[in-house]
Amino acid sequence: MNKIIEIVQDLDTNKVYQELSHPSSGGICVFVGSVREFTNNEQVMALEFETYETMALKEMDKLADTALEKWKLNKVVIKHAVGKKEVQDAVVIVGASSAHRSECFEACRFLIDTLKETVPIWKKELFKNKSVWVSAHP
Amino acid sequence: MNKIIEIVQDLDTNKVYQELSHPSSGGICVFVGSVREFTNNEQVMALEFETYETMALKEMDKLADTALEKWKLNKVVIKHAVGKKEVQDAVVIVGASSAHRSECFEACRFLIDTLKETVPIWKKELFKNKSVWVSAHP
Amino acid sequence: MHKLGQMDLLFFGIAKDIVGTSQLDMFFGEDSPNSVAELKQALKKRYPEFSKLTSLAIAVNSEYASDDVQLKANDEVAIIPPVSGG
Amino acid sequence: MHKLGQMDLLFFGIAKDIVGTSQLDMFFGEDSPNSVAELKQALKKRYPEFSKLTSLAIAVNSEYASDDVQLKANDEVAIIPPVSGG
Repeated sequence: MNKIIEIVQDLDTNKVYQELSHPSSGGICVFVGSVREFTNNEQVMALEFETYETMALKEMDKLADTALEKWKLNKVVIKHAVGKKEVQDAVVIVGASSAHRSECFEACRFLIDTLKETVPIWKKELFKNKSVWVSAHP
Repeated sequence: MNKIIEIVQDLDTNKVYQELSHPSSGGICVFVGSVREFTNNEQVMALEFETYETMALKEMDKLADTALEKWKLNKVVIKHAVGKKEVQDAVVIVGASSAHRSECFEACRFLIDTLKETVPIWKKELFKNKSVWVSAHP
Repeated sequence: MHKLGQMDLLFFGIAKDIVGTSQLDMFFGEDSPNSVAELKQALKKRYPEFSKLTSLAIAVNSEYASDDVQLKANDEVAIIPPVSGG
Repeated sequence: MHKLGQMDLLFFGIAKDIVGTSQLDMFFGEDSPNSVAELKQALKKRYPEFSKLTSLAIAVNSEYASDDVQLKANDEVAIIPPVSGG
């Protein structure tokens, strides 16, 4: 299988290298998104992720297929966490492996940029005295 | 310490996420270079890496400093393996973490591109009936 | 099966907060929306908060649906406020 | 300390294969090179294989040295053929 698509409670960043490794790949590029402590100088206590899972998995699968069509890739990984995540926790992992490094870098960047635009996952920032659904309002 | 520079016998890809994780980082980008089975349709048995270690560590350190000056990064990792490496083995790991994803992607690409140009490490491709120092001849 | 003028809807993220539940069998009566465009209009009329969002999308059977898509009985219809994964 | 006209050199990668060793106390006699440029010339004269390489660099005390750098006794001088890490 050349793509691994998952929505899980907790992400295991250790597995991703083995999952992307391939005898025809000389390059592996991985992006991990994690919880930052401050947003606009306000301290974030935690993030809460919610998803429309059946649709999100479909959109992630389409995203992997698009990357596999656009670039010559041997493996693609797209994983997202759900539930409450604390500072430094991993919330998303995307990665690709290819014969040469340009392809995996470009594909990896495309995967995270497009995931943020199309996959039905919602993030709520929990501050000390309020909580905000990210991007909901202009 | 915001940079980790190492030349080692065997690379441990599992540690790199923890090493790059930082409370102010929302993005971590990692590139792993690994041994490919075929070069120009010829089967590679193994790669053999040799280094001028004192100088290589100095050059890797300069490279990390240049990236830390060019982009707003919280952590930088540059590691290279030496000795004999087989198909799918990791030979190099570079990575960076930053508040936003653009910086870590650009820095990660810069690290691997520049490492390949400046760091005194030499790679010999071992084929069935011959061996070749990569890039030695035009 | 749905009764006439009635529609089962799924809500996520801030949309869930606006209507106060993640699933709602909404009664529209004679104004029952036939298309995605009509559904958006009906929602904004009933819950003005939807008009304040950065964007509002509708998924039919877990696929993004454009305004002209017609809604059929038994479609799974979901209200998709601005996504913010990653 | 080095004797007059003698120079201790480190060789790596294909440079090591060309001279047959990783370290060599090379005797140049009266032609002893004073600068990086002269050292490159002397090496290419003695080992024509060096002229066939994609590039040839010299490191003095583990730093890349440009052609005009003067060589001093006790400098650590290394012959750097085209690098190919990663």
